[in-house]
Order: sequence, then structure tokens, then C-alpha cells
Amino acid sequence: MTKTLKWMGAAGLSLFAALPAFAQEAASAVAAAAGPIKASDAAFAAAQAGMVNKGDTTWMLISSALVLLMSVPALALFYGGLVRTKNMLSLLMQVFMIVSVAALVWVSYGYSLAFTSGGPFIGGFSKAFLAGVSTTTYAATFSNNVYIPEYAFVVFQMTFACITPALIVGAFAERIKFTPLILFTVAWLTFAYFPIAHMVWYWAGPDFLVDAPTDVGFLWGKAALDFAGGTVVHINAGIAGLVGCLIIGKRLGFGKEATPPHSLTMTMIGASLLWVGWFGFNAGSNLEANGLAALAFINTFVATAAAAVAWCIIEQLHHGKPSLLGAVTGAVAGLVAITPASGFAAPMTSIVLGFVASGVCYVFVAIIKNKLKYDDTLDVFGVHGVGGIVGALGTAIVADPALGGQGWVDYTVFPAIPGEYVMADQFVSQLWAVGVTVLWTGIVSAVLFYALKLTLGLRPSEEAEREGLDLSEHGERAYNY
Amino acid sequence: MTKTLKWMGAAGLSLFAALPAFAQEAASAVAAAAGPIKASDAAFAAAQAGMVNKGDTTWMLISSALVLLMSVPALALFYGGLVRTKNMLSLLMQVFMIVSVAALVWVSYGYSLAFTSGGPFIGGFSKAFLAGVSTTTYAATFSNNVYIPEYAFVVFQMTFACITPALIVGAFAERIKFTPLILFTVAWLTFAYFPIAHMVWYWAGPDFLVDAPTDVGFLWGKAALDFAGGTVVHINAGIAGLVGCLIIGKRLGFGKEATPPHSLTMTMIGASLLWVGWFGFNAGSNLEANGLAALAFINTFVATAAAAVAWCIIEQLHHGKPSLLGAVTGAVAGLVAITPASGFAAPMTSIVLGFVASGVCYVFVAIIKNKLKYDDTLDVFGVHGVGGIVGALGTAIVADPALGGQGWVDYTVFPAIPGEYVMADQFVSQLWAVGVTVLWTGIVSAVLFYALKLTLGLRPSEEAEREGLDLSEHGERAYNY
Amino acid sequence: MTKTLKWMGAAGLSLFAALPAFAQEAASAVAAAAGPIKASDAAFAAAQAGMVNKGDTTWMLISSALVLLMSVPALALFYGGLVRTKNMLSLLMQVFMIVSVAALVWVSYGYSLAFTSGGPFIGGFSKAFLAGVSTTTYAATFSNNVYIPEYAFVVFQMTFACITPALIVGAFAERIKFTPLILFTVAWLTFAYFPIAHMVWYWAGPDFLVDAPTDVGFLWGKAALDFAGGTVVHINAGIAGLVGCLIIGKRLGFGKEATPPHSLTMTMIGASLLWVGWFGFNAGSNLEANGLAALAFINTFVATAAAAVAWCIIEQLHHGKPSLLGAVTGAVAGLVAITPASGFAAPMTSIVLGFVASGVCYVFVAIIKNKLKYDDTLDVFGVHGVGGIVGALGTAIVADPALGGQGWVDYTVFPAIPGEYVMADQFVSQLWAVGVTVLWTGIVSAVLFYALKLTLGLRPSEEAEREGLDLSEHGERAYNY
Amino acid sequence: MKYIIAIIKPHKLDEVREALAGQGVSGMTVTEVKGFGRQKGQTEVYRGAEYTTNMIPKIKIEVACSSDAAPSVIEAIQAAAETGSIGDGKIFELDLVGATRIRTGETDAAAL
Amino acid sequence: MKYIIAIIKPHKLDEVREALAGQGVSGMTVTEVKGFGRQKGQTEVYRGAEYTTNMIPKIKIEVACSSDAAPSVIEAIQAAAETGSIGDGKIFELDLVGATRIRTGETDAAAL
Amino acid sequence: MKYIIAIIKPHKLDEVREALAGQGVSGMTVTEVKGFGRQKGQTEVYRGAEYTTNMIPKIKIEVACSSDAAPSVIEAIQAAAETGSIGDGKIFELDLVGATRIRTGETDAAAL
Ligand SMILES: Nc1ncnc2c1ncn2[C@@H]1O[C@H](COP(=O)(O)OP(=O)(O)O)[C@@H](O)[C@H]1O
Ligand SMILES: Nc1ncnc2c1ncn2[C@@H]1O[C@H](COP(=O)(O)OP(=O)(O)O)[C@@H](O)[C@H]1O
Ligand SMILES: Nc1ncnc2c1ncn2[C@@H]1O[C@H](COP(=O)(O)OP(=O)(O)O)[C@@H](O)[C@H]1O
Repeated sequence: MTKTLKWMGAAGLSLFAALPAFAQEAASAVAAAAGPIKASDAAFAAAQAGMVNKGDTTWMLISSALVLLMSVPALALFYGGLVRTKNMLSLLMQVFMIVSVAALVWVSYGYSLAFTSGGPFIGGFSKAFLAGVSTTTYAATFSNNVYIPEYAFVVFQMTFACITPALIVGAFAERIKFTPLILFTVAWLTFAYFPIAHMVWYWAGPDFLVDAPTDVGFLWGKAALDFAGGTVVHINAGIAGLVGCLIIGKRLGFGKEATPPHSLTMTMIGASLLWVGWFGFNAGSNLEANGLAALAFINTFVATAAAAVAWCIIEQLHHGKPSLLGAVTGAVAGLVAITPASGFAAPMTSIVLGFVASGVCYVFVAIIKNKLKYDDTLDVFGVHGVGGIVGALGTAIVADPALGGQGWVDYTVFPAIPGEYVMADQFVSQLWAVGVTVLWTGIVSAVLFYALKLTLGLRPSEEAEREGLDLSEHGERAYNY
Repeated sequence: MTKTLKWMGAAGLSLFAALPAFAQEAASAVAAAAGPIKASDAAFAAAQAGMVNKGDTTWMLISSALVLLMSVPALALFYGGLVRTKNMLSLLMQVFMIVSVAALVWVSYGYSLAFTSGGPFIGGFSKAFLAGVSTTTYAATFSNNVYIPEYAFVVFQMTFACITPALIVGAFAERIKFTPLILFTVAWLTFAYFPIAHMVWYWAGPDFLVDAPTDVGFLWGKAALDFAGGTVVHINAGIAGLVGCLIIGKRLGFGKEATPPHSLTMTMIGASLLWVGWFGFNAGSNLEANGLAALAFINTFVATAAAAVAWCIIEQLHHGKPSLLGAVTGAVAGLVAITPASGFAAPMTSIVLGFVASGVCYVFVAIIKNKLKYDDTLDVFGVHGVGGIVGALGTAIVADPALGGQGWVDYTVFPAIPGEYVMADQFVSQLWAVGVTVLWTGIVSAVLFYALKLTLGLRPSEEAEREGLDLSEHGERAYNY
Repeated sequence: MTKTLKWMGAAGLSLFAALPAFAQEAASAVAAAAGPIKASDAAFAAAQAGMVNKGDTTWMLISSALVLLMSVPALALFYGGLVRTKNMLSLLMQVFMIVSVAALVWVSYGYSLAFTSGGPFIGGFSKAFLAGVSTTTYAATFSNNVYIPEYAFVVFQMTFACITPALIVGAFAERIKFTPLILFTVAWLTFAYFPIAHMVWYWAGPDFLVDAPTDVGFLWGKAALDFAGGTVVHINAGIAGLVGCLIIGKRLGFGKEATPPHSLTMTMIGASLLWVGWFGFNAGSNLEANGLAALAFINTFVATAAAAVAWCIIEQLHHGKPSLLGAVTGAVAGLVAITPASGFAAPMTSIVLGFVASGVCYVFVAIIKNKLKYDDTLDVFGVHGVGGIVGALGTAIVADPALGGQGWVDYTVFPAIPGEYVMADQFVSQLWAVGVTVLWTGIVSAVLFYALKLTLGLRPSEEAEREGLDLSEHGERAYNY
Repeated sequence: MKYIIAIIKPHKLDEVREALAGQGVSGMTVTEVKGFGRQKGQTEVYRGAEYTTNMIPKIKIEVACSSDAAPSVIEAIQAAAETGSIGDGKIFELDLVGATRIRTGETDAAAL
Repeated sequence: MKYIIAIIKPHKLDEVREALAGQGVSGMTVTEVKGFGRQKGQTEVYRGAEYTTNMIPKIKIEVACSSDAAPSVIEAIQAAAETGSIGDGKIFELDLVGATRIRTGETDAAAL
Repeated sequence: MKYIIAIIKPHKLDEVREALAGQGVSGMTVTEVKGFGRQKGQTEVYRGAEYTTNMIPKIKIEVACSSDAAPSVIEAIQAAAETGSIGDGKIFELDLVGATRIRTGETDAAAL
């Protein structure tokens, strides 16, 4: 979700271009009558209701289902296939339960902390337990006078809160106790995810910002561009993963024993479903089904394809053979990198971004990691952290209208108008977003991991680890052929 | 699909709240002009056509695809992963072919028997072979003056008729002959599913009920609430499964040989895709993409999460370890229980319902079954039957507006208005639905299973069963690594 | 996508039947004002924008995601499960990378060659690198005055260009080098797929044809009916596969060694997801979410079910046992056959078509192939080639309004009107489409395969083939249990 | 000491284990194998291609025991594994010259 | 009697089986094993991490036969399994002191 | 010559291989087996049904070596495979009457 004062108009305008004529009339009628709608309006709810399009509602619901698909089974399989048989099930279990717990936390107080007005760093508890949310309340989009049912927005955002902590577990796979991990998840969502989501994504909304220009999250105010969560989701998870694997330590026999993926078939299924689901993640983040959503969709498609091709070419040159694991790793790197840029880039610049991200991630995953010998088991940092940073900074470039990008639009007037794009300024905004996210999540994660390590402990016994977490933590085997 | 006189208005009203202003105008124009549309209207078809929204059509089509996804591959994998390798393929085959056969039966006469006017217990043959259905006929929703293409309704309902008999096979997995099972499927659909679907789901429609208040199915008339098929699908299948496993008998070596799941990986993939597909099942049952569909969607999400968490906590306490199989079993129990309540409950009450259903199902699956020693192999009764009953009765509680529920709305006036909710009365309605379903399907299933047992026989030879159904029934192996 | 002068009106009319009244008013307003919109109109873009419905946009985006799902993971698993373990990964890799490369080729020049005006056999380069495509350009549908965002059309068409070359690889699975295959893909898309797509699918559009009746592709002008790509996708791939397996030659030990599928579980997952994704392929090809899309959806469902049942019955009679592999092979044959007919047939005639296609394909797959001893390893010709031809010719029959078909509509007037259906004439049109496709792709494929065979070589060394392509081509194993 | 190798039908494993336990045999090693012999396998048909494999899944049991125990062990296995139908399998007896328990280093009789 | 254990390359199994059939050997037991020896395995690369395993997939064949038949059986296996490249495998010959056919209780020669 | 069969814990394989290499043993054959003995397995619970299997995954190593080498080989395996906890496994020593290298036809000592 791009959540900055600046760009919103892009959606706004393109919407005006895209809206059915009669709707336009309806809309401008409203506009003409009262400019932006006001919460004070007597006819407020009705007015909003009149600005909901069932095509958008369908798009948000199916996009939410697609993002859940990304977590279960996609991410679980992508990760699970890469570990040894004896730990397969523990990965599936961790992802499945993190998603479940995160969903409960989200509706309890997460949505309220992230998406209600409060300070610049965190929201309030006014919507805790979804107080006040009903089938007749609506959430703003990025277009003037366009709304979606609030429940659809709550559930779409929920799927993001579910997948982000699940991404982290790959960094310390095969060596973590289940219960402490679940506790970490709850704490990390509370102190890292919700604040950062609020900082990056909270704002008053296109029709209300005019009257409340300061009612925005901190990084939002810094005017960073992040269409679908490069900072909040990927950098956030990538850094937490890196901190985690450093604090938890290496697996037994790391570097000595060979640990080939137990099923690249599962990993390929996972990667493919991640690709499919990511369209809900990126194009769904537009919150409307219009030409801009279609742009985000095609950018997501081609950046991924380019990154997969790039990784294979590099492997061909480096090892003489392109591998499936390389192809899908590249694809995910491309998906991560295009996430913040998906609604800003043009298809051709998306391809370039995919190529670059693939190359940079390759260096971290296949070279630097092996040099530094830290055990980021499934390359959460190497792919999500690094790829997320490449994407976040690259957004400043590809968003430039001079390169066919969507630029940004000034939302402080009604209706919104295009703003003047200065790449250098934008790059600074992006640096702000990356820097704050890295520091905040790095510190919070370190504190939480240490606290758990010193209390409950994070690692199973050596024997349990050797036997595998499936049996020792869950009393099951993944396969009994 | 909630299909009772009472609640429909809920959708109706929320729709009026949600419809774009101009549409509202259009609608009320019609309304003003002629109140509810009448089949007699000269401009009948055109009038209906004018009440179709492409956002709803898209929603119904994608929901249908999601429900097919629930059967194949989701249910097939969920079940297949739980059996021994030598029977994996037989489960996949049974589910795949039951879906195929059910689809053909549905368009031949099932749709007509279930959804045309007839007696209170069964419809007629007026639409056999889809006679009279075309691209320009429309089906009613639960809102006044809102229609969807009839083909979309036919296919959405078809996916329900496809998955229900497939759910049954889990109860007697690893020990049934293929051909008799297919014959059972056809007969059971005809004598159990279609009548119950008619009793629960048939009614004249929001714009026509006013003039034909008695043109409804029997249980519909009893005013039971069943948003997405807790009775018709889950209780129906759960009871048939229980009857089946009792008549067919236990597997060879039951209780003696260990029969651990051959691939919990497959079971987890299946459970995850069931979760994803279930949004089409529950939210799609709203027949419209509005705020109420979004409510059903989020309820489905959180009830499932809550049930998965609950099962894990119970296992932790009972066995000292939470298991993946427990987590996904709980998730499915939650999905089953929220099904009838998904459009009535509030997110928070959905969570409670998920917790309760998980606990009750655990008792049946992990304790009572082991005590009574019947071989409901994959817990079709324990999860679908029991969970369905918990959900059906619980709906009377969570639907109460006093608890944030949607209540019911009186459809006997136009436009519909909210009705006065009395929990006790509603509970009686729910008991009617549960009782009639249990009795009807129990008797029909018993008769059919006995008839087949005494004629073609239901079980393969001991040797065939020992060798596994994959080779003996289908001449294949699931794996040749 | 039916892309003939004739039928389009079908969609046109049904749309007028289906469109919301107010939209109808809006539309007819435009119509009344200016008849078909003209590129010359000052208000051209705005006029088009006013003819976009968000329900359609959502439908096209989700359909695109579904078609990608068909390639990865569905097709990859369907194929991969059928080969030996040592080649599993090579199939996954081939499909994944062909999709990635095809996507890049498509946006670079494929879309332009296929969908811009040029000669009757190929388009031009005016939209190379998507020049001129933006969030405010729109693509025509098959209805007057109905448009979708051009990016949505580009990406939907892209998914077709991605899956078609991937279909081919099954014919010479287990014995092809990776790099030459990728080069073949690029060349084959350029010289076979884009021209045929242009010939069959390019036309001026419903609102512009009136003024440019000759601005159409060659086969389009021949008035062939192909709703979703029976010729362009299936016959095209089927023939290329046949040519390929003949030129590349048989696998080592073909006929001697037993080569049972290594995982029918994966094949079943693939087939199931193909079924689910195919709704996007067929119903999405309608480019609008209306009653006609619902018809294509249900036809796709029941034809598949019928074909699966038919194959099982034939196996029961022929071998005494129905098999899962038979069921899913039949299902795919049915999906292939209904593809060109999905928007023209009635559900009951679709069932007949499914039965027939299943029988004919069985003869080729299970009898003729074994007689002639060519090694079309995964039956690309037997299922896609043969099934595609059955479907293409059968379309002439099932489309007949006398049999409940949709017939064709004359687009040379505005608004479009139904045309008079002559089955014999239509059959001739279908023969044209089949003949030209077979010849064109046969010749192009032969030239390309020979060229590669004589230069880079197509086959790995005997030792590499014996060891398996996973290790020899990609340096990985699919499984390390 | 003797080293006894038995090839049996998979579903007979539990019975054989019980029979051996009855003989006081404290341990054994089990391997999944494929057997080739008189017994013919099921015909498998994949898209019309028929395979009749003669490689039948079997279980191989290895038991080390004292020479005196050997006869009764063999008898016990034979009795427990028999179904009377072709493919029941074989029992092979080899001489065992030495045995060591890794955990303790005990050898021969003490190691079993 | 002799108990012959042969380690061969997997794709040679069919040829060896035919060769043994030619020798009138009615049965054998086959196991999938991993072999460690002179032959080096393929290098596998996963995200830049290289593995060169020396554990090569092999097939282990066990055949019980009469002492007289042993030499020709060994010869037949050796001839059929040979490719001339490193890793062809080994044939080991052990003494077999007893054999029993489970189905019939027949022993020794009669059991084979 | 001797034919040595060792049953060890799976995670000890690498150490045993190194130890054997130290003894100049050029090759071995490895099989995944299930072991039954004193060691009790993990309890698995599936939907409330508890399974405690005594079939523990083990690795079986087969090594042919000269009679002189045998003692040191056995020692090396025992030393490398020992953890001191129940289930460490066994080492069995059998007589090997003949060996053949398939590739070359070399026999006995030369074949190892
Ligand atoms: N000569 C042999 N050497 C080793 N194993 C054998 C031999 N003959 C048979 N077997 C094993 O015994 C199993 C059963 O033998 P088979 O001839 O099929 O039945 P039966 O033992 O009843 O005669 C075979 O599957 C094979 O595993
Ligand atoms: N000393 C041994 N004991 C048991 N098996 C052995 C021994 N040496 C080799 N093998 C088996 O024989 C196979 C082939 O041996 P290797 O040295 O690789 O090639 P070659 O037999 O051509 O010299 C090995 O993979 C292993 O399975
Ligand atoms: N009599 C036996 N014959 C063959 N293998 C045996 C025998 N006894 C034990 N084993 C093998 O040795 C393994 C370890 O034996 P166990 O009794 O569990 O522990 P320990 O060797 O420490 O006493 C068993 O799992 C089994 O594979």
C-alpha cells in the first residue's frame, strides 16, 4: 500500500481516468456539492456507501485469499522443502501457527495500533477488538471518493501481519523451540511490526488529509514510497531474521554435514504459489481494480521473470549449470524487490530492477554468506532483507515519470494533482524509510531474542536437534512411506 | 447460503448501505416504480439484467473456482496424506471421480430437484438438463433487486454438490471398492443431498416471496439459519460417514497395526488449500461482494485460526506437544463450525465459536472414538459431523444482535426490514435443522450402504485390502521413487 | 478469446442483456450520440474510460493469475510426476524458465507482433517494449462500448504465451538439453506462436471494425471460432511436440526399461490445479464478467468431468480397472477439447464433446502411440494435439443455435446483431484454422529443431541421460529424503 | 554364532517379531527389499502401457544368535512368516565369527 | 551352498537379472544401497554451497545358490554388470550353511 | 577375508567413514535400515492415537577387508560409532570366501 502524501494522486488521477463515466458524474457531483466528504456530513455513511464499487470489494477479498495462499501453503513449502526431512514438519507447523496466532493478535489490537490515529510512531486502542468496525463502515483507498468495506481492508492488512513474522523463521530453521517462537511472534508483532506499519502506512485518507495534513505516520510524513510493503514486510523480516540467526547460533554440524534440500519439488511448488499469490499482495495493495492495479500486476510478473532468468545466467557463468533452486530463489528476490515499486515502475524498468536485485542477492546468498559463515539457513536476510533494500532504494529511480514511472501526486488539494518529481529528494525519503526500519526492527528483535534466550531458552537440546524437530518438538514424522 | 425467510434482509439492508449511490437510485427507481419486480412484468428479463453487477458475477465465478479447489486437490490431499502409502492413490481417485460424477448428476437433474419449486421436501424436474437456463436468465440473491447470472448460481451450487459426497469417503478410507462407492455417490446425492438442499435452501427469492410466502423448503420454513451449509454439507456428510464406517466395518489390523499418516506434508497442503478455498465457500455464499461478504470472510479467517490454536493448546496440555496434524485438524474443525455462522457472527464471537468447536471435536476425535473403537478412519464424523452440529447450534447464539450478530430480517415486506431476534426461538429452529438432517441422512445412508453391501459388496478381498487399494483397485502405485 | 468477425455479437448481445440498466443507459447514450466510438473523437480516452467496469478488470486480473497457476506449479507437476525421479527437477525447471523467458519476450515484442495492425499474418513493432501502453489506454472486449485496461489485456495474453511453449516439453521429456530448449522457446514463440496468435486473434475491435472491416488476422477473416485458444495454444503445442519427439528421438531404453510415473500424487495435484486454473483460461477469455463468462465456466467444468468419467469407463472395459492417471488424463483431454468451444456450447453439448474427446484421445494415447512406437513421452500430441483438433472441429457443431449453442453475430453493423448459422460453412472455417495451424507450426518447428540439432545439439550424452537430467543438467536432486 | 537372514512378506513383520521375542531374541535389523522369484507381481497399467514387475516388495530380517538358538529361531520365523502362498520367502543361515556391541565393546555372545 | 552379494550400477539390474535367469537362478533379493569407493559423485550446488558426495546410488543383489553353481553365477553377474568404468562394483561370496523355504519348510538345495 | 556388517546410529556415519579411511579401507556399502533392540523409540501421537515404535532408523555398513585388517577395522568402527547410550549398535564379522571387482575381474585381495 503506498501510503505517502505524495503519490496518492497517481491512483487518484488514473482513477478519474478509469472510472465509468456515470460514476465520474456521480463522484464529481458529490465533489461539486461538498468537495471531499466530511465525517461531519449528516449523510456521511450513505455518502461513503455510494462510493463503494463491488468490483473493488471482490478484488480486495480475492487478493486477501491470495496473500493467505502465500503463507500457507506457499511459504511453508518453500521453506520446508529446503530443510532436512527430519525438520520438514517443524517448518510447516511454525508457519501455520504463526499465521493463526498473528490473525488473532491482529483483530485483538494490531489493527487498532497500526491503523488508528495516535502519535507518529504508533496508533491507539480505539478499535481494539475491532470496536466500531461493521458491515457499514468503510476504508479509504488512494483515490478521492472511492471506498471499500472496512472489513475487507482489515482482512487484507491482516494477511500481511500473518506472513511477515512467518518469513523470519527461515533464518533459524532446524534449531528453534516452538513455544518460545510463538511468544516471540506475539511480542515482535507488537513492538516491531505494528509500529513500523503505522509509521509507514497510517494516514488520514485522501478526502480527509486536506483538513488534517499532520494526521500521518512518521515515515509517511517523510514521503517514502512503498507500494506493497518492501519496508514493513521484507526489510523488517529480513533484519529480524539476521538478528535471530546470529543470536540463536549455527546448526549442529554447520559447515561439516551436508544439508541438501530434502525436497526441491516442495520448494518449487512453494515458489510458484508465492508468485501467484504475490499478485494479491502487490496489485491488491492498490485497493482498487483499475489500470494502476493492472500495472502493478504486470510489473510483478515481469520483474520476477527477469530475476529468475538473471540468477540462472549468473549460475551458468559461475558454476556452469543453472539450477531450479537458483531460478526460484531469483524469482523470490525479484518479487521482493518489485514489491515497493510495483505500482510506480513501468514494465521495462521493472525488468531492470529484477535483474539488479537478482544479482545483488546472489552475491549475498552465494558468496558473502559463505564467506562470513553466519547460518542464515534459508537466506531470509540475503533475499528479503537485501532484496527489500534494493527495491526500496530502486523505487526512487523507477518511479520517476522521466523513466515512465507514476511519480507522485499532491494530496493536499482536492481533487489530488500530480506533484513535481525530484529523484534525489525521493532517494532521501527512501533512505529514511530503510534506515528507520533497519534500526527499529534490529533493536527490537535483538532485545526480544536475548530475553527469550535467557529465560525460556530458544534452542532444543543437542539430542533433540539431532533427532530433528519433527519428533522432538511435535512427536510426528513428515513422511512414513 | 443462508436460505431462511428471516435473515435475508440482513444482506438486503447492508446491501442498500453498500450499493453505489447511483445504483441505489437506479434500484429505488425500479422499486418506486413497481416495488418488487414480478415475473409477469413485460420488462422482466430486462429489469433483472439491470440489477446484475459485474463485481458480483466475478465474485461468484472465482468463489466457484475456490470451492472446486477445496475438493481437488485440497480435500484429496488432506485425506490422502493421512492414509498409508498403499492407499494414497485410491483416496485421490475417489475424490476426483466423485467430483466428476456429481457434476454430471447436478446438471442432469440435481439442480432442478434442489432449486425448483415443488413440495417442501423436494423440487421438480422442470429444469432437468438445465432446461430454460441461459445466459440471460438470472438467480436471486439475498437482497431486493440484486441478481446474478443463473449459470453462475448453478455452477457455484454445483461445487457444493461435488464436495459433500467426497467428504464422506474419509470415514471408510483404505477399505472400499471403487465402483460401489460411485454408485453410492449417485444414489446418496439423489435421496439425501438434493432433498436436504431443497429443504434448507429453496425459497422463492426476495422479490417474489412477498407474493408466494409458502414457496419455500421445509427447514427454510422453520427459519433455521445456515449461511454456507453447516447442515446440508457438513452434518450431512458427517452422519453418512459414521453410518458408512459402522456398516462397512473396521480395517484389517485396526488397533493392532500402526497406521501413521504416510505424508503429513500432503495433509498440510490440503488443509491450507481448504482454508484458502473455504473463503469462496463461506463468503461466496453471500452471493454478493459487499460488506457482508467481507464479514463472512474475516469470520472464516479468525474462527479457523482460533480453532487451530485451541487444538494445539489442548495437545500441549494432554500430550506435552502440539502437533501439525492437531493444528490442521483444529483448523478444519473451526472452518466447519463457522460455516453456518460465517455471515451472522462478529469476528470476536467467531473466535469463541472456533475455540469451542475445536475443544468439542478434540474430545470426539482423540478420546471418545478411541474409547468406542469404531473406525471412522479420517474423522469425518468427529470433525464434520460434530463440528457441524456445534456450528449449527452456536449460530443461534452468535447471530444475536445483542452479541454483535447480524440477526435476521423480515422478508415478507418490501423492501426487507430487520426482524426482532429471540435467541431461544432461533435455537429451536437450529435444532429442527440439525435433527431433520441427522435423521434423514442417517436413514438414507444406512439403506444405501446395506443395499450395496448385500448386492455388489462394499469391501475388497482381504488380500486386496492388505496389498492396498492402489494396486488392487486401480493397478497403479502413488510413488515409484 | 474468440476472435472472429462472426460470433462477437453473441457476447455483445448477452452483454446488453446483462449490463446494469444505468450502464445500459450510459452506453446507449454514447451509442445514440455517436454510434461506435472513434479514435478520432476528441473525448476518445475519456469515452473509453467511461466504458470500463471494475468487475471486468478484477475478472481479468484474477483470470491472469489463474492461468499462471496453470503453468507453475500445475503443468510442471502434472508433467514432473509422470517422469522418473532422476528427471523430475528438469521438468520443473524447464516449465518455470520457459514461463519466465516467454514473459520477457512477450513484453519486448511479442504483444506488438501479435496484437497490432500489420499484415494478415503478423503484426508490427509499433508497441514493442509496450510503447504507448499506459494505465489510461484500454483494450476492446467482444461487446460494443465495453473496454478493459490495456495492461490487463497484455498480462492476460502474456499468460497464454507463457504456457504454450511449456506444454511442448512433455513430448521429449527426460532427454533434452536445457539451453537449446530455451533458445527453441524464443525462436518458436517468434516464428510460430506470435504469427498464429495474430492470424487467429487480431482484429480491429467491435467499435472499429465497422470502419476497418479488413483490419483482421488471416484466420480471423476465415471466420473460425476459437473461444479460448484451441488452435493457437493446444494444436500449436501438440504438433510442435510431435515434431520435436520425432526429431529428437526416443529415450534410452524406450520400450525395454519400465518407466512408471515417479509420483502420481504430483500428477494429480497438477491436474487438479490445471482444472481450477483453466476457468481463468476459458471463462477469462470472454474478457468480461457476464452471463457468457458463466456459461464458459460451467461448460469447462462439465466437459472435464465427462471426459474423466469417459476415460475411466473405457479403462474399466479395456483393462478391468479405472486408474487415477486415466482419470486425470481424460480430464485434461476434456479441458483441451472444450477450450475452443467453451463460450459457444451449451452444458449438455459440452458433456458430449468431453465424452467424444476422451475416447478419441484414448485411442491415440493408449493404442496408436504404442503401435507406432514414437516416444511422445507425456502425450502432448495425443492429448493436446488430438484433443485440440477434436475440439476445434466439434465447435462447429456445438456452436449451432439449433443445438443450444451461442452461434455467431454480425459485427459489421453497430450495435452487433445475431448472424445466421450454417453448420457446414462453419465446419469449413474450422478446417481452415486447424489446417493452417498444423502446417505452419509443423514446418516452423521442424526447421527450428533441426537447426538446433545440427548446431548446439538437442540431446545430452548417453551417460548424462542415464544419470538423469537433474544431476547432469542442473546439478541438483529433486529429493534427498 | 549364526547370522540369520530372512526374506518375508511385509505384512508378516509384526508376527515374526513377536515370534522372535518369544524366542528371547532381543534384537534384529530390518531392511525394505525387493524380491525376485516365483511370485509374479500385480500388473500396472499407465496410459495403456502395461508393466508386470516381478520385483515384489519384501522385508529382510537379519538376526544374529547363538548357534544353539539358531534352529529354534529359524523355526519360529518360518512358522510366523508362513501363509502357504507363493512368495512367503526364504530363511538363510550363515556362520557368524564375531560380534561386538558398540556401546560397551562387549563381544560375541555378550554382544547380542 | 554359497551366498553371493553383488554391488552393481543401478541401470545394470535388468541385464544382471537376465544373465542370472540364463544361469537358471530362480530368485534373488535386491536392495537399494549407497556405495562408497573410488568412484566420485556429481557435484551438487545449492545456493552456492557445493556438495560432492562420494555416496553413489548402487544396487545390491543377494543370491543364494549351490556351491557348484557359484562360479558361473559370479561370472554371469560380472559379465553383465561390467561397463569398464570406475564404480562397476563388487561381487562377494560367502558360505551359506542353511536355507529354508518358508512356504513349504523345504530346506537347503530344495529351498532355492 | 572378512565381511564386516555394522549397525550404527545414522548421525555417526561420517565419523565412521573417516575412521575407516584412516584404516585405509577404500570402500564400503551403506544401507538405511530399521533396528529393533533395547533402544525404545520416540512416542508419536496422531489425533490422540499413540505409537511407540521400537523400529529405530539405523545405518548398516558393509565392509569387506582382509582377515588381518579385520580387527583394526572393527575397532575403528566401534570407537567412531560409540556414543555410550543404548542403541549404538552392533558389529558383525563373517567369513568372506571370495571377492571380485566387476570392472576388472580382479579377485580376492586385489578386488578390495
Ligand atoms: N536364490 C535366492 N537368493 C536370494 N533370495 C531369494 C532366492 N530365491 C528367492 N529369494 C527371495 O525369496 C522371495 C520369495 O521367493 P519366491 O520364489 O517368490 O517364493 P517362494 O519362496 O514361496 O518359493 C523372493 O521374492 C526373493 O526375495
Ligand atoms: N571394501 C568394500 N566393502 C564393501 N563394499 C565395497 C568395498 N569397496 C567397494 N565397495 C562397493 O563397490 C562399489 C564400487 O567400488 P568403487 O571402488 O567405487 O569402484 P570399482 O569397484 O570399480 O573399483 C562401491 O560403491 C561400494 O558400494
Ligand atoms: N541379535 C541381533 N541381530 C541383528 N541386529 C541386532 C541384534 N540386536 C541388535 N541389533 C541391531 O543393533 C541395534 C542396536 O541394538 P540395541 O539393543 O538397541 O542397543 P545396544 O546395541 O546398545 O544394546 C538395533 O537397533 C538393531 O539394529
